[in-house]
Parts: sequence; structure tokens; C-alpha cells
Amino acid sequence: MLAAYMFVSVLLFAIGATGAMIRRNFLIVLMSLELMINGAGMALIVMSYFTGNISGQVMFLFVAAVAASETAVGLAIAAMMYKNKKSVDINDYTTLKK
Amino acid sequence: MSVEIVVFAILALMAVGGGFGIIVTKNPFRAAMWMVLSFIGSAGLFVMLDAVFIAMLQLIVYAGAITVMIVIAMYTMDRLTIASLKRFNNQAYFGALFGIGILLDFIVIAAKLKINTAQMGKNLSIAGSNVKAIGDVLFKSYLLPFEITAIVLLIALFGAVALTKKDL
Amino acid sequence: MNFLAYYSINDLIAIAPQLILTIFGFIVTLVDLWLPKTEKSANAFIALMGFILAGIVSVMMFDSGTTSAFVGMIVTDNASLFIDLVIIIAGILAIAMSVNFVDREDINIGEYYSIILFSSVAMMFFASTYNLIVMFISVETLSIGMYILTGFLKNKSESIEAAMKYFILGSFASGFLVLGIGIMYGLFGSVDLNVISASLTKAAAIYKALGILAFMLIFIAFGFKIAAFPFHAWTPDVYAGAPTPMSAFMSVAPKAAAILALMRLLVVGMHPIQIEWTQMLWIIAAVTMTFGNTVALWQKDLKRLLGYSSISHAGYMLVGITAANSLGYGAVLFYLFGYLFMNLGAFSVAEFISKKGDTNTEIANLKGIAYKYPLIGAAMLIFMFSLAGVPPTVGFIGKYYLFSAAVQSHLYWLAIIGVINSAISAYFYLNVVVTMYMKGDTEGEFSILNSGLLKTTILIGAVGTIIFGIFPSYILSIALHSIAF
Amino acid sequence: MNQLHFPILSTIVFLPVIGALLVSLIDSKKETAIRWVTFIVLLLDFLVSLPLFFYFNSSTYQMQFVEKVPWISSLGMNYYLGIDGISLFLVLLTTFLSPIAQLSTWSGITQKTKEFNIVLLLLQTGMLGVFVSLDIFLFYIFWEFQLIPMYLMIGIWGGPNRVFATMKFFLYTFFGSVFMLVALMALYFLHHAYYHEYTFNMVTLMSQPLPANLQFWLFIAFALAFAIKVPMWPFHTWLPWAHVEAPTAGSVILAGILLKMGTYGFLRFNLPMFASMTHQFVDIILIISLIGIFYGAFVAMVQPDIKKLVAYSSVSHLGYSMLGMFALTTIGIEGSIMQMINHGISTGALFLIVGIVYERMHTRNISEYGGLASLVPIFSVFFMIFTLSSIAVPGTNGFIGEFMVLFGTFESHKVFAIIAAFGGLFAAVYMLTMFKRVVFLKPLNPKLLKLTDFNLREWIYMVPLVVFVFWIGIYPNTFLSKMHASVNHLIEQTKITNVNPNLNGKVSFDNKVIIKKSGLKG
Amino acid sequence: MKTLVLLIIIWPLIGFLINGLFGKWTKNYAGIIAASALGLSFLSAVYPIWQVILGNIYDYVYFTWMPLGKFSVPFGLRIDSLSAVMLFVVTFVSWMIHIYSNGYMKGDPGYARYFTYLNLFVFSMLLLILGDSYLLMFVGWEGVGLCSYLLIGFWYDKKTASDAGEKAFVVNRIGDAGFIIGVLFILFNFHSVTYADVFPFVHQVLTPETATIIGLALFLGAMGKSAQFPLYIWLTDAMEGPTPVSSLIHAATMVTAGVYMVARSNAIYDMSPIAMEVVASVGAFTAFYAATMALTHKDIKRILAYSTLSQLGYMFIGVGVGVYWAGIFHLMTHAFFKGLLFLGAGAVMHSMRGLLSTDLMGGLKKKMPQTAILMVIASLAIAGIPPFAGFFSKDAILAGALEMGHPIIWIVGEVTAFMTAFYMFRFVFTVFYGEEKVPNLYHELHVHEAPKVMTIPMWVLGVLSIIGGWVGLHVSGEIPIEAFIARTAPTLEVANEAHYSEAFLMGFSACVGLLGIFTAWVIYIKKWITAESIANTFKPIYTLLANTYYVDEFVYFFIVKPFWWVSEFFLWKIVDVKIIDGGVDLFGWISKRIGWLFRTLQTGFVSHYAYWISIGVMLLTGWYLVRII
Repeated sequence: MLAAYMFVSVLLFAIGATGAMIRRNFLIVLMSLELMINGAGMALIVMSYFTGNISGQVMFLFVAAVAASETAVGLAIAAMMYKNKKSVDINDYTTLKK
Repeated sequence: MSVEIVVFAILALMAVGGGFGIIVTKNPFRAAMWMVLSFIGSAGLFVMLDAVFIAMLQLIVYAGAITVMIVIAMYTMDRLTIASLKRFNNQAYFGALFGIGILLDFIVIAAKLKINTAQMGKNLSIAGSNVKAIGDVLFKSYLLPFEITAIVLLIALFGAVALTKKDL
Repeated sequence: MNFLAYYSINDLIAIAPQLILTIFGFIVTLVDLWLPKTEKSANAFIALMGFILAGIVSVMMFDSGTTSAFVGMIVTDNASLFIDLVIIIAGILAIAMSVNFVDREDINIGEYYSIILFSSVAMMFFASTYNLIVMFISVETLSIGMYILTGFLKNKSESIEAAMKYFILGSFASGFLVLGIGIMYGLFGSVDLNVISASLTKAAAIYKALGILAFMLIFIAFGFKIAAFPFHAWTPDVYAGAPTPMSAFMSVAPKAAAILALMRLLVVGMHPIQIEWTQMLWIIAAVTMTFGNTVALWQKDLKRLLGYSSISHAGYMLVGITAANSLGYGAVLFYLFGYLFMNLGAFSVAEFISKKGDTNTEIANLKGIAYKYPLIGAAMLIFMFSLAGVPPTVGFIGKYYLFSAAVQSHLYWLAIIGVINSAISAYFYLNVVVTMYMKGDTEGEFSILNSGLLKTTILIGAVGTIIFGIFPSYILSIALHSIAF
Repeated sequence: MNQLHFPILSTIVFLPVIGALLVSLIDSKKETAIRWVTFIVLLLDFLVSLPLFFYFNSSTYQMQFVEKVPWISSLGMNYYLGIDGISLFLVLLTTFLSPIAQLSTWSGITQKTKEFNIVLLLLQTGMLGVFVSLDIFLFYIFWEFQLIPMYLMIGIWGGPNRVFATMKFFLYTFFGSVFMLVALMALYFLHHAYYHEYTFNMVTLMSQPLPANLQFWLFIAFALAFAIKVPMWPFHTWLPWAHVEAPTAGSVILAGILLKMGTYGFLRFNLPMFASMTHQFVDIILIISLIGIFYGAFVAMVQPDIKKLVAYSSVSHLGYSMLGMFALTTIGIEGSIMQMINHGISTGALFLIVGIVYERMHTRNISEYGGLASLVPIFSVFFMIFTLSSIAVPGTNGFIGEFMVLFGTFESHKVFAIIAAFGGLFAAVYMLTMFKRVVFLKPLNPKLLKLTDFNLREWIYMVPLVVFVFWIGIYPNTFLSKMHASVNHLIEQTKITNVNPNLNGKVSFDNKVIIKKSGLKG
Repeated sequence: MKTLVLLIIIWPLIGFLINGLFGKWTKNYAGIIAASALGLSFLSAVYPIWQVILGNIYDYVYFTWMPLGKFSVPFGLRIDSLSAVMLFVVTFVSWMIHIYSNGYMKGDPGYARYFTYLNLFVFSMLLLILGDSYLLMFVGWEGVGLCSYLLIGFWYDKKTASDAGEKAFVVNRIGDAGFIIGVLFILFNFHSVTYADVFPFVHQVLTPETATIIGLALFLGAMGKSAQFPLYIWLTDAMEGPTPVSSLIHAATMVTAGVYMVARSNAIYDMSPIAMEVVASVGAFTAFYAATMALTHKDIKRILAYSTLSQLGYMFIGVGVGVYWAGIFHLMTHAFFKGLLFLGAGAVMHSMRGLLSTDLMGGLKKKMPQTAILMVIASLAIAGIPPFAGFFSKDAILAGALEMGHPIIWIVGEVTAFMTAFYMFRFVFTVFYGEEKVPNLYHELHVHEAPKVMTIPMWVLGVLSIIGGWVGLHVSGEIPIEAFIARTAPTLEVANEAHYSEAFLMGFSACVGLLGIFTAWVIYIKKWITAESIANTFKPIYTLLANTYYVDEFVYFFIVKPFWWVSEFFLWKIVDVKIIDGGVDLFGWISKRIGWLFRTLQTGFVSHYAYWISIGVMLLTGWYLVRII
């Protein structure tokens, strides 16, 4: 049973990662990052259940808090991007290169 | 026993399907909906893993607060522009390739994972309540991370306000 | 269950510097509400006072033996106090740099200073803990602080772009960190590095192999933070885009905390699998150095050049860690101390020549500056020679110790690659000196950010580079003594 | 042992730095004041260095005027100065040439004179530091430090494409010496592995050599750094660039003193410390020096630019010096040191001559000159004296050096000496053709007519050089007698080849030792 | 006595310093100062020479010049019979030529400079002769080469003069390289270079092979200095210098230094017959070869130059064969009559305002009677006609060659003697006898007899070229000069010394000389067979001889030009700039190229940076994944 749960959490993680890499819309990227961390959090919970030690869940608490604050800052950046170039497409922002 | 597996399968399908939905849909609003579905699925899984409090937290914080925050942010922007954006950036096939690569790596790790499951399922709750167990451990040994999380939230608050405040 | 049974007053004393900074963070935010729009710079001086107070406290706490607080979460030993000192000095200099800068760019709000204070607190926690989860949270705190500070120039598209890139890649990397911590927690039942190290030594082969994999996942976030090769791509864009004082602060303080945390992770936590991580680090160090130096050959903009140079310096420090002997770790700490002065000095000169909107930091604009502002020219010359690793400067002494540590543990080839890299780096650093001194005088008036505090930072940087270049023995012995782990 | 009980070497080394501080205080408008102050400081430095010659005890090979102060005791580094027969004359050459070079810039350098004089003073400190430091780390610091002022001097006050020349100069030497750094570290740890003592002390490292199999890479790394500096044949391409673009004073010091650091390095590091490897490399280095002699001469023949010609001639001259050194005979090494000093004087003087003419004519290619003898007779006489000294005509200093080198090489490698004997012939060819085209023939170029002969200042800095050309030529004993003890000792050191310290050859480092043993023996 | 010997050298040095440093003020007195310096030097040499004739040898050491590790090279002077003869020749002839130059160089802008160089030359020549060690001889050797360079290129604004000067110095330097190698061998084997330590121990120390090497090396030096066959090309160009210079340096003193050196190191040469053979045969060949070229030349000074070459050949035959005293004796007599010939030619040039070619001159006898008579005396001497000096010395050499078992050399010697007589008298007849070739040329140039100051030294030399030879007569059983010189340079003991009657040899060489004069008389005075007819009958040979076997062109095109071309295009442009410099810049290029490749990573797109992170992840985990599969 451990493998099954781990499969789910790893799957969620990988989907989040892929989403962050391929999507152009900053908000979708934000959501997939959120999904990534959620998948990793699930791994924590799975581990805490199978090793029978509560601290995994306590750690999930902190991870969730951090994820939330990250999303907040991400949205602040999204707002700035929108105000600046009226678009949240990350490929419009490539002036810094080489 | 088989009922548990069936429920597990449904919830897992919800979580993964929701995730997949996010990265595929064109319109970010519909993506937000998929995200909610995924979070509900994972909350269910948490319940199965005797992490009732975390499941509640997941539902309220993730499904509720974060998603709502994103949607509100979307409303501030002109719906048409953000909806009409192209879906994938150029050379996205590379992204997919690497995503699958990472997936394979981690699936191998997940499959081969071996942990001592001697204490499986035990001492996750004191006198039947999961919250009490968490509370006990949280304030006994994890007090410092608790304080630092306070600082995280504080910085995020100040930062978000500073960055988006109109008149400085 | 009595709450006080677990905690006592000396826990608070152990994290005194962090506490002071947090308090001052709150003070600045509150005071900022009463300050009228014109005298916003008072915040800066309060923040400076906070940093100086914290500095004094951490110096006093030196050599008082390693005290672990908060049930083993925090360990304030000499090393963490040393890095606290580095962070504090970096903070002081960064604030001194940004007082007039913020005024010019009219982003003169209290939050700027409070976020610097809070992220410094996070960095100090990051550097002085053996607990993975505390590491994760403090990394995330300081990263969020850095995302915000990078994006502070709201109406400059580069700054927003830099913040966006930093944000996405930062959280992408921290995702791996959480997964790594999860697996490590699962395998060894705890997140404390000492416990992990103990169980790793007597673990079966399969556990060891899985432990290595978990460590690799954790290393990704550290690699990202110190800009090691595969994870470096954000550094040049963020340093170029971010406001100059912040890119200066970012190039020193978080990197110092990340390097010490990495050393704690590697030396204490992953001691049983030392061979594996030394091999891995060997390759990463070599490639990072070569990448940083060779690409910097092509740079036209000073801030981007310093971005690539910080990648190459991260490579040099990785060489020190790969040497895996006490001289190497001491050398890394010493190098961080030296790097602080060189880099902040160089960035402050970049800020000195920048125009409103933090633009015009190309190297070409330095043409003939040495004859209009001889002291600034001489200081930049010292920074450049120090970054290139030419003697009587602290850069040379630092590089010398790093490479001699590598030679001591027979990594001759790594030392040779490092040494060739510093030779290559001499080209682009001296190119700056060439533009300053040898391209003749400029006709028109220099558009410079004329601020006393900025000049003092440049002066402190130059004096520090020379003094610790000629008399490094005191700082070096402190650094060598603080490697108790 | 320090006979004078007074830190004379430190005063000599750091007097110019004080001078530089002094000059930096003077307002940059008062150029004459700046020039006078710098000149007096450098002259003072020379006067202070004279007691070194008089109180020098030529009977012992021990280091003299020694000063030792712990610097970074945790790693065994000391501030350790001292000189012996070999480095005595190089120090005197430096303190002797610098005031002359400075004097030649009074009319040459007109803009940014204050920065120039500061750079010149710092350069002096760097060079002196190299010759007097006996702690290899301190040696390395001075070795690299003197690159900076030279880099600035060529770069700022140089000719048209000075930036390319100065970058090539800096990078070439820096690249070489960076390998020396790694070798230095390896030597430090290998020495500890065998003699259980962390030290940078040159004298102990010399007296306790390492087993032969370890010396190979060390020898090559050190040899590479010094070969670039000498410059030996394949590593010389930076020299013509640096000389053509450097200002007169820069060329004088570059040719006069900087090149000697390479040969000095061989004498201090490669010969004593890696003796067994030296014996294996003798033939290769002799062949390279021979190529250097002939190659330098041939390429010098066809140079259109005087400075490049003189630059390639230094490749040839220093080829002789290396030849004498690696013959590993007492006379050979003494000849090589004499050749270093002579090359310093005669090539330095030649650059001054070219500088004088360049200041008036602003061109360096030979075709624009001609018939100077009839226009500026005194200049031509001096020019002839220095040409003769660089061709090694007997009676001048060149002959002493060259003959001793030839005889030294003859004692151990007959064939090489015979081939080298014909080198002098080509030296005559390129110097005299240049001399003929510049001094003899008719003054066709109208611009030549406004040439003025020596003014008082030029007299002052030319006469001492001529005095030394003939003094060494006629009575070299004053110089040679001081060297015998140290050179013989060096020969003894090169003979110790089969070293097997108690360890069974397996190199083992114990990492933790540095920290535990806080009181490291320096 | 010690200071007196030193004084001989110091006088010219003082003269050199006075004229050199105070040239501006001693404008027109320079000549007198220089001449008086030489006179004093000669006077202070008379007493020591007299003492040496009485039989004692002086060897004084003044200070140690160069300490060479275990042993050291002293600065010392030595007068023995060999150096006494040389001393007499050098001081006396130079004194005469100094007096002569006063007249010749009057009015020349570089008057003081000329005498400075001349005094320096005499100083170095004396150093060469009186030096007590090979090294001191070498100092003099190069000093003399330097002065010849300065004096040949005296009129430096003439391109040909400077080129000639430079060519002289370079060719001498080739010789000097050989000399140095010889000195190195001696120093190595004997641990000293002073004659006193070398010659007595030659037998114990040297093996025949090393002796040959030393001999040949030293002879290479001699060839360079005394212009023997391969290295003679500089002497003919050296005529660019003022004529007194040619007479002093390129006739009397410097060129003979080689002969003196071979005579001085007779002990070494005796040890190696091969070296002796080489010296003799090169001498013979040069004598013959130079004589052939002198036959056809038009320019007076060139003819005399070639005749000097051939006479030098004779001297080397003398020393090469083993009769050292004959070689030195011929050197002495040659100094007298060749010096006189050059001075005469100088007088002619002086009055003809620098015209040199013989076909402009004719019947000068009427205009310059004294010079004519003197030139006839000198020509008779050089031709080897009995009462004159040349006869005795040349005959001694040829007799020596025959007796020492070198018949071929004897034949070549005789043929050359014939040719010498012929071309000398061709010169005399064309210039002084016969009619004026160019009508009233002399009138325009108002040619007149040379002034007193020039004719007196010529007369002195004339007398000497007559009585100089008598020293070679058999007096009370042995030849005085032979006995005197043999004290330091004994004649080689040859096993089968063939004895020919003295009278036969003398008679034969005298007839050869007369025959030569007669043929010249037939062609140029009587014109029974005109020179032109001979010329076009042997057309190819004539043209070959006329432009000196095209040697100069050969040397220029096959040695100098390719040398310059190789070092300019190959060594400098290709090897130095392309290969070595290119190789160095390659490093720079490689690092830039690597930088360029890495640079393409920084595309600016966030997603690409994320790709790199995931590649990093896959690499790190993948590498260690193998362990858990």
C-alpha cells in the first residue's frame, strides 16, 4: 500500500513540475507550483502514516503555510506584471538574456 | 478490504485528474476549478491516512483560501486577455520530456522505497483525537519552526502590500 | 504538561541576534507609519542600529561554546556566529548603499528595510540549524524576502522580470526540497541531521542508496541557492534586474548562509556517504567555475558581469567544500568573509555610476572615471584585482587557502582547473580596469549617485580587501577554529 | 644573522611605499615637486641599499641581513627577509636602475605624472620584495604584486595599442605563475608529509629536498612560470609587445629588472629544491636556451622597430644566462648572474637611448633615422658604448658575462658551448646593422635636423651606466668575489639527488593536524 | 722596468683619452698629440727591446682581471723575442704612419676623431702583442677589430664605407668565435690561459687530437683576422677607409695578428701536423688566388689589397710549414714595403684629388719624382729582388717550405712570386712610366709632389725596406733574425729534412722575380704584346678574374639574402607571429569559444532555466538510481 500512496504523491509532484515548465500563463504556472508542493506534502503525510510518527503531519502544517505565503507573493508579482505589460505571459518577459 | 481500495482509487483519480486538468486547460478559471477538485481528492486521501486535521486544513487552506485568492487576482485582470493567452510556450515538448523523465525517476524511487513500517498507523492520535497529538508535538518540539512560519507570513504580507501599493 | 519544562531563558539567549533583528524589524514597520513622506530615511538608520546591535551581541557570544536551543533545533556555535557576522556586515553595507538609492528611485518605504531585517533573521536561522524542516522554512522565508526585494522597482520591467524568474525557479527548486525532506524523514524517521547521520552509518545498503537519492533532492535547493552549475541560470538575470543594493546583498548574505547550511548538511548529516557527494561536488565545482568565468568574458554590463563572477566564486567555494578537510571548511568561511568586502564594494561602484531607474551600469560608462574620481577608481581597481585573485588582496589569500585545501586532499586536477579559471577571470576583471584607466578621459560630466554613505561603503570595501589581504591571520584563525563540526 | 641589527631590508623594500603615500598627498598640478620627491625617495633607497654591499660578508653562504617575524603562524608563514650572494646584486641593480629610469621620465611623461610616479614607486617595492623574501608565500605575493604596477604603467602611458600589449603581458605571466601557485601548495604539503613540519621557509625547503619521483611536476610548474618571465624561447612572444608599447621608464625597468626575476626564480627554486629533476632537464633547457640565443638574434636582425629589436636581443642575452645556469658549474652560474647584471645595465641603457631619441623624434622605426653621428655626436658615442657592451666586446661588461657563461658551459657540455660561441657573431650582426642605419649614413629625414644633444639631466643618468659598463669590464672581481660562497653552496645543493627520508615513500596527509597543533614551527 | 713596459701601452691610451675627451679643443693639434704619443711609446719600447735582444724575457702581472672559480685570469704583460719583433714593427711603423696622417688628413672635419681611433688601435694592437695570456690577446684581438670597424667606416656618411666597416667587423667576429673556442679548450685543459702555464706543459696535457682542434680553432680566428681564404672578403672592401688606415691596419699591423698568434702558439701547432698542413695549404691557396685577382684590377688600392692578401698567404705558408722565424721575418719586411706602397698610393691619391683608377694615370714620374722612386724601391722589395728586404724573407719561407717537405707549396709559392713581381711592376709602369693617358689632367688637378710631412716617413720606410732584409743574411754561421725569433718560436724538427743548396734556392727565386718584371716591362712599356690582346684571348678567364670570381655576388645571394629572408619571413612572420603567438592566443580563443557555447544557455526564457534545473535533477538522481535498481 505504501507504494500506491507514494505513486500518487509523486505523480502529483511530477504533473505540477511539468505544468510549471510548459505553460506560458503565469497564473497556471503558479497553480502547478502549488500542486507540486501539495504533492510533496502528501508524501510527508504518507511517510508519517507508514512510520507511525505524528511529526510528519506537523511538518505538513509548516509546508502549507509556506505554500500559501508563496502564492500570495506570486500573485503580487502577477499583479505587477499585469500592471506593467498588461500581460501575464512569462515569455513576454525575456529582455534579460545572454 | 476491497472497499478501501475502490475508495482509494476514486480519490487518487480525482487528485491526479485534477492536477492533469490544471496543466491542460486553456482558460485559467477552469484550471482553478480543476485545482479545487484535485485538492478535494488529496484531502480524501489524507483522511484515509488518519490525518484528519490535515485533511480539514487542506480543504480550508488549499481548496478554499489559496484558490479563492488566485481567482480574485484573476478578476482584477481583464478576463479576455488572460484567457486568450497561448497554452504552451515554445519548445514545450522539451518540458514534457523532462517532466516525464522526472516522473520516471521518482516512480522508481517510490517503487523501491523501503521504510520500517513497524509502527504503521499507530500513535497518530492521543485519546482518539488527531488534533491533540499534533498540538502536543507542535508546541513541544516544533516551537521554533512555528515562530519562523509567523515571520514567513509576515514577510509575505508586507511584501505583497509593498509591491502592489499604488501610491507610495 | 508544563510548557516551561521544555524551554528556558537560555534558549532565547541562544538566538539573541535573531531576536534583536526581528524586534527592530517590527520597530521599523511601526515607526514608518508616523514618518512623513520626506524623512523616510530614518527607517534606514533604525535598521542600521538594529544590525549593529545584533553584530555586537553575536561578537560577544563568540567562543561561548556550542549551545543548542529549542530542543536541538538551533545550534549557535562559532561557525553560525561567524556567518551571522557576515550577514550583519552585508546588511549594514547594503542598507548604507541603498539610503540614497531608494530616495532616487522613490521606493523609500519602511517595508524595504523591514523585509531586509526579516530575511536576515531567516538567513541566520538557516545557517545555524541541524533540522531539515527548519532549514526548509528559513530557506523559503529568505527566498520570499529576496523575491520581494528583487521586484521592488515596480515600474522597471527588468526588475519585475527578475522577480518573476526568481520566484518561479525558487519555488520550483524548493518543491524538490520538500520531497527530499519527506523521503529522508520516511527513511530515517527523523529530520534531525545528527539522527540521520547516526542511522545512515549503520543503515543497510538499500537504505544508504535511498538516503543518497534523498540527499540529491535536498541538494538541488542548496545548489539553486548558491548558484551551482545546473541550477545557476537565474543568477545573472536576477542580479542584472534587481535594484543594485539588493543584488549586492543577495550575492553575499543568502549565499553565505546557504554555504554554511550546505556544509552542515554535508559534513554532519551526510558524513557516511562522503565519497558520493565529494565526487558529485567535484564535477559541479569544476563546471560552475568554468561556466562563470568563460561566459563572463562576453559581458558588457557590470551587474551581469558580477552575476557571472558570483557563479564562478560559488564554484571556488565548492572546491573548498569538495576538499572535505578542516582547512577547506575554514577556507570557505574565510573566503565568504573576504568575498563580502570585494563584492559589495564592486556592486557599490556599479551603483555609483548608475542613473535614475538603475540603468546605465555598462562597463563602458566607467571610461575615465579613475581620473575624475581617483579614490573610486583606485577602490574599483582593488576590487577587480581581488576578485581576480591577485596578491596583496583578500581574494588571493582566500583562493590560496581554498586551492591549498584541494591540493592537501590530492585533488590536484581540481586545483589546476580552479587556478586556470582564475587566470581566465583575470581577463574580464582587468577589462574593467582597462576601461577605467586606459581608455583616456571622458569629456562630459559623470552622472553619478552622489551619496556620502555610498562612498563610505566603497571605502570600507576597499580597506577591508586590502587589510584582510595583508593581515589575514586573525580572521583565518577564527574561521579555522569555528569548524568544530 | 643580521649584522646591522637594523631591519635594513624592510626599510629598502617599504621606503618606496612611504614615498608613494607622500607623493599621493602632493597636488597633481605641481609636477616638478612630484618628480623631485620621487627621485629623492628612489635615490635614498639606493643609498640605503649600499651598506648591503659594504657589510656583506662574502665568506659565508648563509642568508644575511635576516629579518623573521611570524605572519600567519597557524600555517607556518613568516615575514622572512634575507639576501645572499645571488640576490645581493639583483637588489642593488634594482635600486640602481630605478632612480635612473625615473630621471628619464622627467620630460617623457607629461600627463598624469602623479599616478605614474606612484605606480613607479609601488613597482619598486614589488621588485625588491621578490628578491629579498625567503618565505615562498611572501615571494609569491611580491611576485604577483609587481605585475599590477607594470600592467598599469604599460597600459596607461604606453604606445598606440597598449591595451592589447598590457593584457597579453599580464595574462601571460599570470597564467604561468598560477601554476607555480599550485606547485607551491603541493610543495608545502609534500614537505610536511616527509618532514612533519608545515613551513614556507625557503632555506629549510632547500636543505630538505623531496624524493625524486615527486619533483617532476613541481619542477615543470615552477620552470613554466619562470620560463615565461625570463623569457625563454617558446614563451617570449609577450616581450616584444610589452616593450614596444611600454613607456621608456617601463621598458628600462621591464628589461633591466623584471626579466631577472625569472632567472632568479630558477636559481632559488628549481636548482636547489628539485635537484634530481634539474639534472634530467639540463639537456632540454640547454637546447631551448641555445634556440633562444640564435632565434632571438635572427629575428632581431629583421626588426624595423628599434625597441622590438632590443627586446628580441634580450631574449638572446637571457638565453646565454640560462645556458650558463643549467651548465651547473660554479663558473657557469656566476657567469649567468653576471650576465643578468650586464643585461640589466646594457639593455636598460639601450632603452634609455631609444627613449631619448623617441622623445625628440616620436618614431621608433629605424628607416626614419640616419646620420645621427653628425647631428648629435655625444649621443652617438654613448649609443656606441652601449652597443659594444651588448655585443660583448672585451673590455666592456658584456664580455665578462658571456665568456664566463661560455666557459662554464664548456666545462660540462662542450658541444653546447661551441655552438653558443657563434651566438656572439649574430649579436654583432643585428646590433651593428641597426647602429649603422641609425647613427652612420647621411641624415636624409628633415625632421632629424631639430635633434638636440644630451641635456644635463640625460648626462647625469647616462654616466653612471657607462661607469658600470667599464668597471665590470675591467675589474669584475669586486662583484664576483661576493658570489663565490653562495654559488658553491648552490652547486652543493644541486648535487643532493638521492633522497630517501624515513617514510616509505607513501605520501599521507593527516587532515586534522593543522588545527590541533596551534603552535606550528615556522 | 715593470712600469716602463706598462708605459709602452699607456702612452697610446693617454693619446686616445686626450683626443677622445677633449676632441673639440685639440682641433688641429690632435695629430701632433697622437704622433708624439706614438713616438714616446716607441722610445719607451727601445730599451726593453734592447734588453730582450741581450737575452732576458720580461713577464709582469699587474692585477687579476677575472677570477674564474678555482683559477683566475691575470692582467699581465710579457716581452720575449717574438713580441719584441712585433713590438718594434708595430710601434715604429705606426709612428711613421701617424706622422704621415698629419699631412694626409689635414682639413678633414673628423681630424680629432681619426687620431682618437688610430691611438686606440695602436693601444689594442700593443695589448694583443704584449698580453701574457690568450684572453688578453683576445681583448686586443677584438679591440683591433673594433678600431678597424671604426676606421673603415670613418667617412660614415658614405654608405659603402659604413657597409664595409660593418662587413669587416662581422667577418672578424666569425674568426673571433673560432678563437674563443680555442681559448675555451686551452682554459679547460690547462686550467689557465697564460703562456707561461700553457706552453711548457703542452706535451703532458694535450693529445694530438685536442691539439688539432685547438690549432684549427685558433687558425679559424687567424683566418678571420688575417683575411685568409674564406674570410678575406672584408679586406678588399676595407679600402673604403682613409689610405693611412689601410697602410697601418690592413697592411702592417692588424692583418698580421693572425700570423703572430700562430707563431706564438707554435708549441700547440707542433703537436698537430694536420693543423700545420691546413695552415700551410690555406696560406698557399690564398697567396695564389689573391695574386690572380691582382693581375687584372685597375684600382690602385684594390691591387695593393690583393697583394697584401697574397703576402699574408706567404706568411701563413711560413708558419704553417714550421719555419716560424721566416713567417715573422716576412711579416716585418712586409710591414715596411707594403706600408710604403700604401703611403705612396695615398700620396698619389692625395694629389690626384682621390682618383684611383690606373687608366687615368700615366707618366706620373715627371710630376712626383720622389714618390716614383720610393714606389719602385718598394715594388722591387715586394717582388723579391736580392738586395731588397722582400727577397730574404720570401726566400726563407720558400726554402723552409721545400726543406720541410712541402714541394707543392714551394711550386705555388714560386708561381705566386712571379705573379707578384708581374702585377707590381704592371702597376708601377702604368702609373709612373709611359705618357699621360688623359691630356693635361695633371695640369687641371695641378698634381704636385706630396708635402714634406708625408715624404719623410715614406723615405724612412724606403730605407727600411732596403736594409730591413739584411738582418736575414748569413752572419757568422747563423741568421741573426732566425736565432732571435727561434728563442720563443723554435723551428719545427722534421724527420727527413731535405737539404738543398742555399745558393740554388736564392738564385732561383731571384730569377723568378726578374722574369716577372721583364714580362711586365714587355707588355706595358714596350707594348710588344698589348694587355688588351691577352685579355681577349683568354676572355672568359679575364672576366672571371676581373670581377674577383664573383665571390661578393655569391656571398650576397647565397648567404646574406637567404639568411635575411629566412629570418624575416620564416622565423619572424611565421614562427614567431603565427605559430607561437597564435598558440598563445589559442588559449584565449578556446576560453572565449567555451564561453560562447555556455552563453547560449542563458536564453532569457524562464522555462529554459527550469529545463536546466530538471536536467540537473535527472542527472543527479539518475546517476545514483542505478544503485537501487
